[in-house]
Amino acid sequence: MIPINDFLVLSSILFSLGIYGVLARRSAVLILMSVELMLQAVSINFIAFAVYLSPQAFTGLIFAVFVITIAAAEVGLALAIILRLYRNKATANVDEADMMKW
Amino acid sequence: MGAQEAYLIPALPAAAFVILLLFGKYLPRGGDFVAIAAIAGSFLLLFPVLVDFLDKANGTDFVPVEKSWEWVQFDNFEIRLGFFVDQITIVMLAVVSFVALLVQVYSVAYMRGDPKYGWYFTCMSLFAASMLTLVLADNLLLLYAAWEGVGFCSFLLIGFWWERRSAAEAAKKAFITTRIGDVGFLIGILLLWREAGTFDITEIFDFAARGGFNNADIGGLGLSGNAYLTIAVLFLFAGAVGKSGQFPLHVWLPDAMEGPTPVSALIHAATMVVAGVYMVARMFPLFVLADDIALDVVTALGLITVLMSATMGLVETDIKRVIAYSTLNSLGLMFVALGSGSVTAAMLYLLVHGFFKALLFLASGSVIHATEKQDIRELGGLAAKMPVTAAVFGIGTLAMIGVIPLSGFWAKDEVLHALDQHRNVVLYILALISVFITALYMTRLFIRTFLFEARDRVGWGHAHDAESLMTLPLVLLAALTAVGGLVVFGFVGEALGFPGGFGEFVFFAEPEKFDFAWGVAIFSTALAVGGIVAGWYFWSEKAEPARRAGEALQPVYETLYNRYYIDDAYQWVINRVVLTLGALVAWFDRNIVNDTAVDGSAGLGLFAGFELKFLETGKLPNYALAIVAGVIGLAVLLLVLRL
Amino acid sequence: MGGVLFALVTVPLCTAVLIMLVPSRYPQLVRYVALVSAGIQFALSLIVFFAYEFQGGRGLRFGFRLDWLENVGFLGKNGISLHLAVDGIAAPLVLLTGLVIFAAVFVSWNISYRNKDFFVLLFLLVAGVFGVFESQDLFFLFFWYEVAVLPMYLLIAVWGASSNFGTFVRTKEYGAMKLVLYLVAGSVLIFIGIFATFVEADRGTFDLPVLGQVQYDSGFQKAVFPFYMIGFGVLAGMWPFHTWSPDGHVAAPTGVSMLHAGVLMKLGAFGILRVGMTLLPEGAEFWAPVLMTLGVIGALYGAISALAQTDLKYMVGYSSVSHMGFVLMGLATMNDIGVSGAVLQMFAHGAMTALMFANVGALYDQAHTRDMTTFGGIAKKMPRHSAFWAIAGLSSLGLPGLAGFIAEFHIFVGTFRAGYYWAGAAGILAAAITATYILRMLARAYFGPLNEKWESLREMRLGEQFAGALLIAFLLFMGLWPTPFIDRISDTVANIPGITS
Amino acid sequence: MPDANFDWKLLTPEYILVAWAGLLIMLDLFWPAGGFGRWGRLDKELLGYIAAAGALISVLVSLIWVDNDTNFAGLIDINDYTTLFRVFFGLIGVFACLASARYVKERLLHAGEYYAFILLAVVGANGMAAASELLTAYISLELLSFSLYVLTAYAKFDLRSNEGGLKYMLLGAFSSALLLYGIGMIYGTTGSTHYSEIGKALSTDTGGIDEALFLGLALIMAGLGFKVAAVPFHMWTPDAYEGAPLPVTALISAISKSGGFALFLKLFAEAFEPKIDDWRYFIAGLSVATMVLGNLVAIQQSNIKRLLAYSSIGQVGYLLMGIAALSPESGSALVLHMMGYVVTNLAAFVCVIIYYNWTGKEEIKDFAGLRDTAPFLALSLSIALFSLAGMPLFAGFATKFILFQAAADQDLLWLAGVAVTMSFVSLYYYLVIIKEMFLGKAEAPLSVRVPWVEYGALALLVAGVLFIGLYPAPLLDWVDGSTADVFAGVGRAAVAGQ
Repeated sequence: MIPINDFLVLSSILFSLGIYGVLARRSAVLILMSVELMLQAVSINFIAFAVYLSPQAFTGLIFAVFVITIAAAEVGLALAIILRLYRNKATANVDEADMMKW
Repeated sequence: MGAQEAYLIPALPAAAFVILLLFGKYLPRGGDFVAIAAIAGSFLLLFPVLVDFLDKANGTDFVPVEKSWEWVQFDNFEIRLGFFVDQITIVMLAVVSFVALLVQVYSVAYMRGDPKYGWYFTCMSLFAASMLTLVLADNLLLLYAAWEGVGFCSFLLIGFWWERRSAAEAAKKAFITTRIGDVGFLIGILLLWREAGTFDITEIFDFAARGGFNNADIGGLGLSGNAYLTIAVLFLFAGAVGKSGQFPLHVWLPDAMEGPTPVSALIHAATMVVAGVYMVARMFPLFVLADDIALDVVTALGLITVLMSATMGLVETDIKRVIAYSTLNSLGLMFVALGSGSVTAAMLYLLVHGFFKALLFLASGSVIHATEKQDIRELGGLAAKMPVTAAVFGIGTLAMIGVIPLSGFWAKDEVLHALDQHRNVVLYILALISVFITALYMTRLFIRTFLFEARDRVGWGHAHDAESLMTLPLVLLAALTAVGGLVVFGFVGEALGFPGGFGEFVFFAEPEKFDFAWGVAIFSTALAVGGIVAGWYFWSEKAEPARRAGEALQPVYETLYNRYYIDDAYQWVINRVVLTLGALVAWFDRNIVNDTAVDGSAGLGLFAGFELKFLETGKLPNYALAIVAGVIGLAVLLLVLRL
Repeated sequence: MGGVLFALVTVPLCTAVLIMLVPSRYPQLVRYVALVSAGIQFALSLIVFFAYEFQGGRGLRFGFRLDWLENVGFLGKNGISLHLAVDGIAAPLVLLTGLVIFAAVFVSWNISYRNKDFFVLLFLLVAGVFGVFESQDLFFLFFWYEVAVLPMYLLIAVWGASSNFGTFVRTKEYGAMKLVLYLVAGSVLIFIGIFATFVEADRGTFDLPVLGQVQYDSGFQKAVFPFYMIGFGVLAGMWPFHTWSPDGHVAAPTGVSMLHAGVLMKLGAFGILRVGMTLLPEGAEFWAPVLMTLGVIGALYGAISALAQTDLKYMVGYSSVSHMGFVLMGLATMNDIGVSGAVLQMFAHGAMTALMFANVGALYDQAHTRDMTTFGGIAKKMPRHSAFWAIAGLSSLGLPGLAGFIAEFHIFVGTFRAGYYWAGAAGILAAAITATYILRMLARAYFGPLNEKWESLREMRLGEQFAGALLIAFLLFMGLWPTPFIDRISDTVANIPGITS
Repeated sequence: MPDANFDWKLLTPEYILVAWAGLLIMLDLFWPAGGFGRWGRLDKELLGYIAAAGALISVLVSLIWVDNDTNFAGLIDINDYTTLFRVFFGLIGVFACLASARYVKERLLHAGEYYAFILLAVVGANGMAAASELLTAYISLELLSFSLYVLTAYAKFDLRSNEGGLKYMLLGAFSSALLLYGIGMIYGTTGSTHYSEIGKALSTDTGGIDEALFLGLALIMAGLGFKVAAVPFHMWTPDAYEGAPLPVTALISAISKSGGFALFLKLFAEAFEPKIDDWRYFIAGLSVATMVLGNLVAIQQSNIKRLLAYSSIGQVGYLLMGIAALSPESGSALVLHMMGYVVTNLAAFVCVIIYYNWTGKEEIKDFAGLRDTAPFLALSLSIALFSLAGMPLFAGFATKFILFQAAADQDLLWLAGVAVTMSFVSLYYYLVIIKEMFLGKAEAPLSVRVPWVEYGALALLVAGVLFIGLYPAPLLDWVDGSTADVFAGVGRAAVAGQ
């Protein structure tokens, strides 16, 4: 059986990549995708924990399902907002969305 | 009715003051009669008190009368206020009430027509009440209160014509200068209280006699022996220096002549200014118990004042100011007497001084009233126009000079005698020199005012003796000036119902029989006569010799004319040091404490806010970075601190 | 009788609400409501003062308690209650408050710009002041303290005056903001002190009598007392935390200056005594030399600064700093005479400084300047006004027969008894400097020949005269017959822990 | 694990809210523009009042009708704590709807959805307070957040609204990912997502799993810190506040914070309390950073929304003290202060909304002369600002005092000291606004219709401010009784240790 640590390492690498993406990307869409990556890392975690730690209970699995669902909703919502910005400002670059500051 | 009711003496003028203050406007003549009736009542009340006091005495063994009421009560702190009657008190009461009565009568005419006539009598009543309280006070607190009270009245009356800039300034100067002395006075009182635990004068004496002040210390200074007591009485004496115009706080008295002349006669000659002498005499047991330095200081300052004021009197031209210098001169002598250990001499001088100095002032007041001039360079020849005034003024002058048998002679003789006996010869000689100078300038004053031809014909032309209301007090005072000194003789005293001469009535420790010191008398009389003759030489006719002397001794003349530059020095200190210090502190307060420290720290907050707000860059990745940094920070710290 | 105290707090509050309901087109009605209310407050405060019963020793009179919060959270029985009562220290100060607000309403009669708002805020302020003096609950003491600070900003900024002094400018906004922020900054320290005290006492209540019975650890007392000392000291104008006071007074309108210097500054000294010294006697003893030093510096510094001022309000403002320095000195003596003197000085200074500000205001209303050098001889035109000035000034320089002397004398006696000779001597010197600046001002502005520029000056209004006469009556009352005051004060002071007799 | 109770009735308030939200969307969608004969047109303003009525009904239902001291399926606690917050959030919804009515009518499209989202946000917040399990809590949190994201970006054609929505949304997603990862860690180390189970697990020795546990804790703190806007997770706040339509700003400031704290308090009291000594100083540190930064930066703001955003960050700093000092006393103090703050803040926002409705201005200098043009508004806003600054007679003083004292009681005197100092700093910028209103000169007199509904709502809020300030006893008693529920398990660590 694959040791649980492998899953955890995978997930943390994914999570870190996601964080890097959020910090490094300037396109709102890419940032959103990076967040999705982080959410997937979370899902892996939950599933791994569920399987390895408490196989009888389904909590972790259910959690993963909800994470996926919410992630989907999030994408929908975020894209809608990004579109509004794009419509009004003709850009999805978050650096240019700095009208409000200080 | 006896000595137990002595509190009524100040109560009457106090009541008059309240009545005049509240209803003076509605009374006819501004209510002057109320004031005069009150002070007359006080004067009359003195007699039953005196009789009672003498009755209770057994020979020269007098029993002070004391009565007090509780005023402030703490757990172990109590202040009782009351009165205390002994021989010194009675002498003072006599001087104060009598002179006050005469001056007020005189004022009725002198002040007539003044727009603030009623206010004048109101102030006079308040003054009489305060002064009589001061005299009767059995306790230092009440004494201090009354002391400030008379100072305040002096302020009001010097500044009576406050529309004149000079009067307003003089009033201010008088109050502040005496107030500086009072700082010391109050400190002295508190020092005494600190150890004795009471303000009651007799109890403090008892305490001191028991040695209670021995080895007392002030906050770790390491005082021992009588040092504490000495410091305390020197502080007390500071009050006397201020009030009685001794060097170096004498500067206010000449300026105080801005007030109406009767005020000068009463307050700045006969009564208030001698309060310092009275206080020292009253507290004399402490001065004696203290180290010798205390009385040395009293003598020294007294003598300096005597010489200074006498020399300044030589060149002064304002008639009232000359008399003011003579007052300083006399006060100095009184302190010399006290410093030499003779309460008798001091009180005798105080008594007769009250008469002859009031006389001189009131007479000069008549001159001013008649001529509306008070510069002796513009006077002269008034003897022809104002014979009565000239006569009484002459008597006063001679008394001041100390010509036998006028009262001044006996008093001055006692002082010199005491000095001769208790002090070294240098001081004695200095005092004798002062006698000569006194004769010199008093002669000058009289000659330039009353004799030879008038330099200002206009004022001279309409001058005449004043009406009887003003002349009568003059004559009464002149009579007393002439014969008052005879109380030194035992038979005179006995005739008046006293156990003996003045020395057997007013004394410290032991009654003193009058002892005529021929040596002293001859010296002083010779010097006095010499002074008169010299004065006649210098200032008769056109006063050419005086002018020449003045030119020959130009620097000396200048120094004297500018009052030894002391006023200038004080003014310099006030302008350059005190006000600069004030401006400096105000500047410091505004610029350092406020603008820098207070506004600065506020500005720091604003600046921090200004800098911090740029953290909010408006760029989303930065925001995310902050979140990540926060997470990492939290996680690392949590782990590090835990592990 | 506890209702009296409750009424003293609620009457001004209700008046504020009532005045708010009066339509602003009836300004005269607003004034009469204010006057009647102030009169009621004055009458009630007289009752509090004169109906005070002596029962020997500690004891609170007119006790009144409304439960506010109890048995909830960290609060136990009587956790926080509106516990009102006065002792011999508070009674004279309550009287002072009633007196000054009554006078202030007369003086503020002619305010026409938003006079409704003015009186609303003024009465809010007064409610706070009464509350502090009466509170026997630490929470509410502080509550009312802040209520008193609350309206100050608007009172000064809206109705005040900006001044240009040539070399520098002080706007009313600046004065108001500094005053409010400074006082609240002081209350930060008080806050911390209260928190610490409550935790240390661990009685689950803010009731002062209960907290007073707790024996606090000595190290704790030494650590916490400075918070109270400086926190309340700010409001008391303690050097070097005093600069809000002169600038605030210069900016404030007359009635507010009267209340502020007359009463509000007393809250600070009262707080040090009521909270700091009563709860933490050992801490107070430990810090007394510092308090004494600050008091002495304040007394001298204020007096010397006042000497250099030409603006009348600045002069009075700095004289307040100086006189509050005396109060702090009295407190620092830690003995019954000195502390009584401090309380007496609070009353005396309150009445006389209110009188001084009323005078400055009356003059300013006509002359539109407060620069004393531009006046001269105006006593001729305004004799009563001048007399009022003189009496206030004489009281402040400690002339016997007026209130200031009684108070200062007790303070000086206290300092000598406590062994602070230098402080006593410096205080007496400060009183002499007071004489200098007061007389200098009088000689310059009021005496001497009349400056023709001021031919048109008239005597001050009758209302102002009445207010002044009322204040003078109390100055004389205390100056000539201080027994009622001293009896009440000493009755209480002797029983404050840590106060030696 | 508690016995599961599948009594569906227990969630009635939420059903009502959801149903009402649907009803509003339907009404807006299907009500003909011309109206049904005599039924007339459906005024958009009316929709707001209907929504408010819905929220009010849910309040009444939760107050009167719902059982106490039970749970739903082991996921949602139904107890006093839940009821308290249901009422509280419901009332926030009521006032948010009332305050929105005219604003939405005049400035926004799609009123039906707008109100529906408000009601859904209330549902989310209710869930956050009620959840006894991390998944439920997370879903509720996202429900609340999504509603607010949408509302923030609701002004479709306003660039600032778009931008604010974008930042809020993306950062929100990012932070919820962090939160989730943290939840995962906790789940992995304790084996459960139920608060009580986690608490039990943490009461025993956790030597071997500390690293993962604390990583999870740090991530959860970050995620919740984001919701309540704690520094340094606060960066979205000023931009979202400024960008969002005004009533939405009011709603965010009220419900996002109080929902966040309801969850924060319950989670930390029930689950993480055994490890309090490990995390309390971090919360205290966050608290200090939050109040210092929020209050200092607020000084430099010129836009009133932005100023209120920073002031709300400052308030979060105070509230975090309640967590740092975690104890039954500090819990109730926290909730009390939060309620006082929310009521006050809503009052302030309603004032700003009314003024904005009249003039379309929201800079501080635009409030010049408000005393003359609209005295009631000036008075109310002054009261609200003084209350925020913690001046007495008003809510802020009493609640702050109790909160700070509660913190001091738990050895956090220094923290209370910092808080009082910052509270003093805050007075400055509130006074600046008051100065504008009372000293500034209005350019022109306002001639506007008096908005009676808004004024009524404002009067109620101001009355609330005064009531809490003058007599908080009833509210505190209630709050204290309610928060006791979440502290039922406190002391477990001590017990287990013996």
